[in-house]
This record gives sequence, C-alpha cells and structure tokens, in this order.
Amino acid sequence: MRIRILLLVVVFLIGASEDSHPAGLRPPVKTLTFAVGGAPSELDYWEELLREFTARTGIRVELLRQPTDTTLRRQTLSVALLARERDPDVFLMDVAWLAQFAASGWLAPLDPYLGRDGCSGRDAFFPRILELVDTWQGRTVALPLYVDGGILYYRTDLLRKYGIPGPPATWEQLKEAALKVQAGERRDRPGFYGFVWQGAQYEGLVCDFLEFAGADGGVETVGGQVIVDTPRNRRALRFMRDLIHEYGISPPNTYTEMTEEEARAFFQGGNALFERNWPYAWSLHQAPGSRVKGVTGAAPLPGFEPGRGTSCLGGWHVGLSRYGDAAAEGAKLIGFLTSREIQKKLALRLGWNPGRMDVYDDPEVAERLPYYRELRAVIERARPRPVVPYYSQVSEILQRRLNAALAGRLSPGEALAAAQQEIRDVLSRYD
Amino acid sequence: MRKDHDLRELLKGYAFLAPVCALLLAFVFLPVAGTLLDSLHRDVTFLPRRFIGLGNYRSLGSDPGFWQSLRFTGLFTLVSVPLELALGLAFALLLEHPTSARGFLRAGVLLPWAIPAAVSGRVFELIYNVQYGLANALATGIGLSEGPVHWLGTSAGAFLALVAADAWKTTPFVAILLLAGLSAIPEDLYRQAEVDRAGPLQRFFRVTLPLLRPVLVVALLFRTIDSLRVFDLVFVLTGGGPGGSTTSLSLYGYRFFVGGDFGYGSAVSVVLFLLAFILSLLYLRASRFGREIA
Amino acid sequence: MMLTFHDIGKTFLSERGEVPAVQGVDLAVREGELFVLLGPSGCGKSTVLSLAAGLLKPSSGEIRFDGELVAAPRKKVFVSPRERNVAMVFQSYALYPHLDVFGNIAFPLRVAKVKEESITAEVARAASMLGIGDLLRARPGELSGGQRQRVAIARAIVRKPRLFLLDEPLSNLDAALRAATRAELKRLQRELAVTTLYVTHDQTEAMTLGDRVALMRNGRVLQVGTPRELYETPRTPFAGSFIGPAPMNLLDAVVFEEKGRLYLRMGGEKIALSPGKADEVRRIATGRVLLGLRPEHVRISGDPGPPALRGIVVSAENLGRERLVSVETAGGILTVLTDAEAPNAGDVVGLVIPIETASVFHPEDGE
Amino acid sequence: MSEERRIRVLYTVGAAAMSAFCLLPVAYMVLVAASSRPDVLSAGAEVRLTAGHFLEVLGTGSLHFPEYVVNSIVVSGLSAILAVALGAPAAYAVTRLELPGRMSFLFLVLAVSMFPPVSLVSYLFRMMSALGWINTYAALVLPYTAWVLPLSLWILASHFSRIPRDLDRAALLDGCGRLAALRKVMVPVAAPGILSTAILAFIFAFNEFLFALILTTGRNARTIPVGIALFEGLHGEIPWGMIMAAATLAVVPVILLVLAFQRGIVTGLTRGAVKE
Repeated sequence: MRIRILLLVVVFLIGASEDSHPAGLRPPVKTLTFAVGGAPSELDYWEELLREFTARTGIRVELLRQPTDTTLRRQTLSVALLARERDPDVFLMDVAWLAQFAASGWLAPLDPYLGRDGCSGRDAFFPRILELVDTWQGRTVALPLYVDGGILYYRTDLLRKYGIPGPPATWEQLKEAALKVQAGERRDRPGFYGFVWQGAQYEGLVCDFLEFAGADGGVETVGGQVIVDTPRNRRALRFMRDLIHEYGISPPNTYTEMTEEEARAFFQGGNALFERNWPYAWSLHQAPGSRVKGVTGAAPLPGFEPGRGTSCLGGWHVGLSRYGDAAAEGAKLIGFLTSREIQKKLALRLGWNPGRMDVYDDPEVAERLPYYRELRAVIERARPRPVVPYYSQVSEILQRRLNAALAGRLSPGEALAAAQQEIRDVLSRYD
Repeated sequence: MRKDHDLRELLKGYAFLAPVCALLLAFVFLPVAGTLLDSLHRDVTFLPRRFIGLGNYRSLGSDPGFWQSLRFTGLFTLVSVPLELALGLAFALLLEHPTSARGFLRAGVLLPWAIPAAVSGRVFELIYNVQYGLANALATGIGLSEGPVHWLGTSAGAFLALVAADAWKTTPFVAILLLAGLSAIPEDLYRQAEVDRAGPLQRFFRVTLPLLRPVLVVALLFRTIDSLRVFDLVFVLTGGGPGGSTTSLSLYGYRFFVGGDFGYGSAVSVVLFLLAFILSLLYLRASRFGREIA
Repeated sequence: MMLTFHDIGKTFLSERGEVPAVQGVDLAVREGELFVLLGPSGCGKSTVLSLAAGLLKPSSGEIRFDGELVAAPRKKVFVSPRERNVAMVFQSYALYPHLDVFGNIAFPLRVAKVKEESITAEVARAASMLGIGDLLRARPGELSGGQRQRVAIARAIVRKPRLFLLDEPLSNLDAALRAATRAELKRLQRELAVTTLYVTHDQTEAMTLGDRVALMRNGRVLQVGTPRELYETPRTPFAGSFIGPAPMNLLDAVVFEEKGRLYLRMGGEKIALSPGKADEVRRIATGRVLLGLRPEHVRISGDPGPPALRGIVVSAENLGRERLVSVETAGGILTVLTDAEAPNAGDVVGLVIPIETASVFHPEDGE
Repeated sequence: MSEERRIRVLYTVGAAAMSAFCLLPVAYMVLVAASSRPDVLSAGAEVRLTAGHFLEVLGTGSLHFPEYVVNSIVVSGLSAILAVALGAPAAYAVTRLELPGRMSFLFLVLAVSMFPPVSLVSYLFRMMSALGWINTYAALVLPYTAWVLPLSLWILASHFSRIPRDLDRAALLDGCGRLAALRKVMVPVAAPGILSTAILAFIFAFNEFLFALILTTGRNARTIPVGIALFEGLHGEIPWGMIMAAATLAVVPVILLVLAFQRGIVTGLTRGAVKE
C-alpha cells in the first residue's frame, strides 16, 4: 500500500512544472509573460494596456505582479533569470541594477528589432540615457520605459498663505520656508512636517542623498574607483541628518519607514509642505480624494547654490529575457510599450515621464502636464547612479552607512569615510 | 569480526536506510559541500568564476557589514536564549500544574510556535507600528511613555523588538521540552522533600532544578543553534535595519546570493555553518546521545 | 519433526567484548516429544529456544529439522524463521494490540494468504480447543492474563506448525491458574502430537510436563533425561539441588573397599553398599566423594542407635503439608522432609540413611 | 491553609499572564483583520467590523493568496508524508536490526538538523535551476523532506523503541518478512506516534521560509510565509487590514492542527529532543 503512495508522489513531482495553473504543473503552450510591480493604480493600468496590445496584435500577455519594493522586485527577477526560467519574457528593471543584469548576460540584444514594425529606433530616446544606461558592450540591451528624476512637490496654498514667493532654489531657502510654515500649521495639525523624503534604509535613500549632494556632489566612478567621501557629500549628509534631528523639519520615521509610498501618503494627507518624490506622485496628488488636489506644485530640486540642484536619474527600463520562450512577441510588446502613443498615455494617466523626446512636444501633454516642459530639462540634466555591475554592493554599503548617519549612530563624516573604505574593499574583489 | 552476519541480511537492513541517506546526501550534504566549494571562488554573475582560495574569507575579515551581523547574531543569541529558557521554565511549571484547563492552556501555548515566523513577523511589524501599533497603545496606556515610541527606529529598539518577537515564538517550544523534563521527575521525590519540611522554593532549587539540568542543557544548546541561524523574523520585521544593525548572518549571506555574488555569500554562510556545527557537537555529547534508542 | 542441535554455540558482542551465551549444546528432540529446557535464569535456555526459532543465528555448530540443515554458520546456511514453519508462544504473549482476538489468531494464516473462509473455520477450531470461542471480538487489552495466554497458544496452534516453542508461558499466571493450565497444556500437546520445545526455570513444571528434560547451567547442558532419571540419578550436585522439592544434602564421605565389598564412611558411620549400588558407585568415583541425600528420602527414627545416624534437631520449618527438619550430625547438618509429626529443637534422633537412593559425586563437581 | 491558597492564586495569575502573552498578538491580528481601519485601538468609535479584507484577500485573483495556501498545504503535506514514509523503515532498521554503524547513521542524521538553511540554499538553488525545478513543488518538497527527516526519524525511532521487541519477533515467526513486519505490526501499533510525527513534520515544513523565498519565483509553488512576507497589497501604503486578514487565513491550518493534535505534538516534540 505504501509503495503505491510513493509512486503517486514521485509521478506527481516529475510532472511538476513552473508556470501554469492549477498548481505546479508544466504547461506545453508558450505564453508571453510580462513582470512588473509598482503602486496598485499602475498595475491596474498595465492590465488595460496589455488588453489593448492583445486586441491589436492577437498576442496574449500574462501580467506577473511583483511587490512595489525595488529590492524584492529585483530578487524575484534574479532568481528567475539565474534559473534560466522561461518566464518572465519581458520585465522592467530599475536603472540601479540594469548594469548587473546586462553584465550577467541575462538581456537579449534589442538591436535586431529596433526601427522595424512598430518599434522605434534609438534616436527616439534621450541619447544620454540610452548611451549611459541602455547600452552594454555596444549593444542595446534595454529601452527606457519611463524616466524619472526626483522633483520637489510643494503646497502652493501654504506658500501663498505664509507669503513665500515660490518654490525654494536652495536648501537654505527650503529650510527657512519649512520652519516658518511648520510653526504656523502645527497649532492645529501636530503631525505636520516641513519636508518629507525617502530616508529608510533602501535604494531610495541613495537617490535622495545624490540629490541633496547636488550637481557638484554625488558619486563619481573614476578609473574603476567609486568616490563617495567628498566634502560636498559630507555637507549634504549633515544637512539631511539636521532636517530630522536638528530642525525637526522631517518626521522621526524618515529613516525607518519613509519610502516613496509612505512619503506620498504623508504629503497627500496634507501633513507636509514639501515632498521629494518621483513624478508618478503628481497624478496621484491630483486624484479625487487627495487632500492636496489643486494646491500642489512641482519644481526642480534645490541645490546648496541656486541652479546647482540635480535630480537622480531613476526610472524603469524594459528588457527582454535571453531565456524567454517568446522573443519575437516580447520585442513587439517592448516596441508597443515604448511607442509614442503608449508613452503619451502613460504620461497622461500615470504621470510617467517618457523616455522618448517627442512626447514632451505634444500639445495635449504640454497642456495637461504643464510642468513637463521644465521636467524635460530636469531629465536631460539628471545624473545616473554609478552604472557598474557591482552597484548593488556599493548601494548596500551606502544604504547602511547613510541610514546609520541619519539614525545618529555615526557622524556624517564617519559614515562616508567608512563607506568609502568598504567600497574600496568590495572593488578589490571584482578587479 | 561480525562473521555471523551474512551479507544478504545486512544489505536488506541497509536498504531500509538507503532512501534516507540518499535524500540527505542529495539535498543537505551536497549543497553544503557545494556552498563550501563556492566560498573558495570569486563567483559573481557578471564575471567568470575564478578560484581565489581564502580570498572571500580575507575580505570578510575587513568587512564591517560582516562583523556587524556577526555581533548582532551573537548578541541576539546571548540575550534571547537565556530569556526564553527562563520564561520557558516558568511556562513549564505553570503547564505542569494540574488544572482543568490544562489542555486549553497547552494548545494556547503551542500556537505561537506553530505559526510561521514570517507570518508572526508581519503581525509584530504592525504591533510595533508608530501610529497605531499595539505596543504603543499598551506603552502609553500603562504610562510607560507619553508619546508614541519609535520601536523600530533605533537599533536598540529594533533589537528588543526582535528579541520579544522571537521570545513570543519560541518560548512555547522551550516550555514543552522542559515540561517533558518536569514530568519525568518522580512524584515521590517531591513528597519526600515535603516530609523533610522543604518549602516550595527549596523544593524547586533542591529537587526540580538539579534533575532538570540535563533537559535544560539540551534546550539551551538546541535554542542556541536555532537562534544563530535566525532569518525569517529579521527579514520580515526589521529587514536588517535600521542601518543594518539587526542584520543576522543568514540575512547578510542571503543578500549576496540575491545580489548575484555567490562566492562571498557562501563564505558568510560557511562561517555560520562552522559556528552551528561546533555547537551541535556539544549538543550531541551533552544529551548523552542516543543511548536509549540503542 | 525431529530437532537436533549439534555442538551449538552462540556468543553476543557487548561493550565488554564477546560474551558466550551458549556453548557446546548437543540435543536431539524426537517426533511429537515435549522436550523441556530447564535451568536458572541466564543459563542460556531462552537463547537455545531463539536459535531453534531462527530469531538468532548460531555462532558455531549445526541445527537440523528432520535431518535437514536449518542453521550452520560454517556452511553459510541459515533458514529464516518464516521458512522454518515454527510457532512460538512468548513469555509476554506478544499479542498484536491493534487486532482483536480473531485477528491475532488469524494473523499467521492471513500472512500465508489462506482463503478467508477456511481461516474463519481454523480460528474457530483453535479457539474452541482453548475454550476462548466467545472472546473472538475482544481486544487483547480487555483480556485477563490467562485469557491472553490462551490466545497466544491458539495463534500458535492454528497454523499447524512442525515445531512448538514455548518461552515460560505460565510464568505470568497466578499459582492456582498455573497448575490447571499445566495439565491442559500437557493434554493439548499430546493431542496435537507436535514436537515441542518448552523453556522454564520452574522444576515442577519441567517434571510434570516434560517427556524429557535438559538441565542447563551457564550456557551448557548438564544433563538430559526423563524427569525420573534427573530426579533419581542427578549427575552433578547442582542437578540434585535444582530438582526435587528441597535442596539435596551434600556431605563429605569416603568410599573404600574392604574384603571384596565396597563401604562408605560418612560422619563416623560405616555403611555397606549392595552389589548393584557398589557397581554404580565404582563407575563414578572412589576415595573421597560427595554424598547426595534427598531430604524426602531420609527418615527420622526414634532410636538414635546404629544403623541410624545419631543427631540433634536444630530447627523444624512448617511447609503446610510437610515439615523441613534440620538435624546436626557428626557429618554436618542434614535436612529431612517429613509429613509426620516434627520433633522439637534439641531432641536427639536417629536418621536412617537411604543409601540405595543416595547419589555419589566427584568432590570437584560440587563447587 | 493560606499557603495553599497563595499557591493556587499564584498559579491562576501565572496561567492568565501566560495565555495573555501567547494569545494577545494572535487576537490583535484577527481584530485588525476584521476591522475597517488599522488604527483600531486609537480610532475607537469610528471602527466597524467587516469581512471585507478577508473577501478581498481571497477574491483578488492577482494576489494569488488562495494559491499560496494550496501550495503550502500540498508542499508541507507531501513533505510530511514522504518524511514518515522514508523515516519509518529507517527508524525500524535502527531500532530493530543489528546493523553495524547504525549509531553513526543516527549521528549523521541528527547533525543535519543543526545545519543553518542559508549554508545550503545557494548551491541548492543552482541544483534546482540546473534540474529546471525552480518554482515547482519538487524544488520545495525534496529539500523540505530532507529538512524534516532528522526530527521525524528521531521521534519515530523513540516510538518504535517503546514497542516490545517480542511483537516484532512474533510477526517474524508468524511468517512476515522484515518489511511485512514493519507494515503489518510496527506501523499499526505505532500509528498514533506516526501521526504525531507527520503533524510535526507538516508544521515544521509549513514554517519554512528561506528555501521557499529563493527556490520559488511565482504563484505556482510559492508558499504562505513568502506570500505574506512579500505581501504589498493593492492600495498603496501598507494595507494592514489585508495583510492581517491574509495572516489570519494563513494560520488557520496550523491552529486546527494544534487544537486537534495538541497532545500528540507535545509528546512528539519531547521525544524529538528529550529522552525520558
């Protein structure tokens, strides 16, 4: 009797597979799968776009939902690609870990598909981004689905109420405005804070740090070395820590819980004067039910000197898995997603800034998204994080040390010095 | 020599053991050996694999992230294991005391152990939430602190939060082990102690504790090895934060695997393996291994 | 079936090295015979039983069933218990707790894949033979010791094995039930006429049940014979003491020849031996010997004069129907078992020595 | 009699504190799961009880929560069955057969339960991807079985060693071979022990997290612990109501097991680690 059970079990396991329902049984049919994560409103819209794609091309696409957290999205993709799984065929990659995926040989070159049947050529996209991020060893390995740059959201009503002319051009002006408004607003809103931004120990913290450091600061990759410990960077980290502990402009949970979504909800709940976030938050701030609808403005991030602010290049790029079982269909989907028409829809619906340039000149877009004109300049000047395959180790070190400084366990100087030493050790392993 | 064992009988006997050996070899020993081998290589997804001997271990030596997670794992074990033993002993004494509701009590106590750590981790994540967590409600309720306490914000707070959550999950396991030890103590020893006019406290220290010593040692080592390899709770509750102060060795190693650096991650996990292995040798000797079964 | 053990030895490996449990055992059990292995605990009798059953493999020697080899380590021959078609009743009865009485008895037949109808018939027959026909649906846990023992026997009978092995089956029963069951077992075995090997440490059981008895000690067979032979002509002092209602008196004595007749001097008395007895003694030993006198054979006579042995009563123990009297004599203390009135301590009595039924041993045998 | 009463009071207070310590978090989980707002403690009046979260967690297809539950039960179930199916013969051999080297075998098996999962998982991942089993049941069931085998074997061995040896001998004499003796006598007699071992194995497998995290990528084999850990919900900031609802549903299987087999689990656990 037991032998029969064992046989049943073994047969069941051997037949086990990975991507079809009901559970664990390998399907013979080939399906195009598209993996994406993000805020819920985005995921719903993706479903809509994919339905449109299927209507047009007859290719059925299955959406694989991923969590919002970028590290977790990367982990599920890495596991699948390391295992040379057939799914996902098409997936989004954060600009921060695209280099590692490319260097690991997981991305199929898109050059054969560029410029043909519905897929735009390289010239349609921001050249600097395509060159710095989407090209690996001379081949196009990804296309920018949407590009991001950190921007400063601000409460137009509160600035007017407290007689502040406009969005701050320098961090000092931001501090003054925040202190002034905070003093007033806290009387009837104890939970009100001047400025919310991403301080939790995750990738977002590194982006914010690069923006605080500004155009003259940031992380350079010079001759295979990654430089983080510079006087400008120390000043920026000191300012970030003081925002929380010294001036009390940013909430205490900035360095424990503040991520994009936490900051957006905080600002959208009307509890903050300024918010650093990605452009996706704009449409959500304007959505019905948002306490800041119609009283929110967007502006480039300030710098320590006027005009020397910068924006950390973010955004997600779409790539084709080398192990996928639907390359041609995948390329068609990529062409569709990066087409002018769809990029325009993404901009209008989700506030995602297109990776292609022509959408910014579109009259309807300019009219509906007035800040796009400025945003294009921001994006053209946005600076990418170090595009190196071992960036995740560098980032992990920075996340740990920067967060330690924000939590007050290390002084900004100590934190950056320690980070620099650790980065030097890591690099020695990948000589 | 065993001349009286004929071969056929032996083979039949070993056939009974074969499937277990095969499974353990394939899915435990082979992976451990593989990981050990990987740790001697520079093995990253974006570079060709190269043998570097103890290179990874040397890098570990100068990697503050590694030392930080080693320190956390050690400290976490040093604090949580004794706490769980003490609490477990108290629970065991309570559970052993004959009451009508004993069945209900035992089921209630078993519950935390049965719930996966990852799931209870999310529950504790909510409990420690600044705005509406249970911890703050209780803290402000009983006047421990006026405003909401930021539990997961500081490394000390996160550490204590982890210890408390871990204690909640594993104390029942320790209690059950000690309960077995308690029930093995013959009743008449207590009656004898009573006759010798020993009060409840003396009875505890003169009878219960000495006789419970072997079980306590087993529970101590069992828990130590378990808490050294903590991963689920840390991953879910604090994600190793704030500032990596609560990153356990397992989580640190895991992060390198996922980041595509198998060599370095394997080195971290080999260090953890050696720690656990040494302790398990102590455990096997301490529990006067296996005499009764034979 | 004829069961033969030829120079069988069995050594166990323990922490203290190789421990010989059984050495140089030669036995021949005849067809249908109830052969008893008697001996103190630890004498190796159960080991011999297990060797016959095939639960243990001999370290040396050969075991044959009807002349066929079933176990011979040197010739690499070993027939498993399953193929030996042997039935065994364990001291613990070993009833399967998860089966009812019917299931227990039917177990061997079901293993042998016998047809269900004939199983029901066979089981009913065996159960009625043991008088447990009405207990078939009961669980072992609900039965008394006696009932459990009967189920165990029924389970052995039902498969009509060619050899019965019984390992102290009565030891867990209370005294009254034991006597009754003993008689029943004897009748049953005779009726079934199956060769039976019966292990016990109780000499009354051996005497009443055994067609023949093998007395064992420290892994060796001391003596094999009918109960009468073992009682009347014990070959060693140990045999003498182990068998019989009370331990045998052992006294130093000297056997010497005088004018063509054999005499025996014991405690100052010179006793002449009859010609038959003389031949018997001459074959065993002369000179200094050990004289074995059974307490139930020694008689107390009122007249302390010769030929009785003069002695003073030391104590008298009341055993219910009989009295055990200890008497101090010149040759040492003699115990007497008598159902007559017991003399009082301090009385002077004469002991009539039953030289014809006495036993003579080599001095070094009586360690 | 005051001393006696004092002790009784001490015990009742102690027992109450113990149950509060153990059950409060679970109660809080269920409370938040069933209330419309996560800040149920502070909001007070504005909260109303709702089953909305539960329905949403089960209803939303793209959350795949029901599939995680099925995966967890199938994977843990198979591992428990396999562990007992392989463990029983081995436990029988270790306790009954005079096999040289069986003590070193037990030592080897027990040493396994001491290994930290992280020191297996990376190479295990490579093995599974080479076999193409990533994200299938096989990727979890086989390592899980290997993982719960040591404890199962240990508990089964102690159960078997409590069964009188004569039963085993009687079976052999009644015509059974070794395997038949195991199947027809040892297993039925040790059935309660085997059942509690299987339940313990199930709970251990049900609790596993690291292997599932790395060896599965999607809904086909992902188990509850991973599902809940990565559960981001659909409504922007962390949807505590839904996560607690998912957590509540996730623990229902183990709660039922614990309530139903509490005594078996206790004896199993004690046999697993402690020898009376």
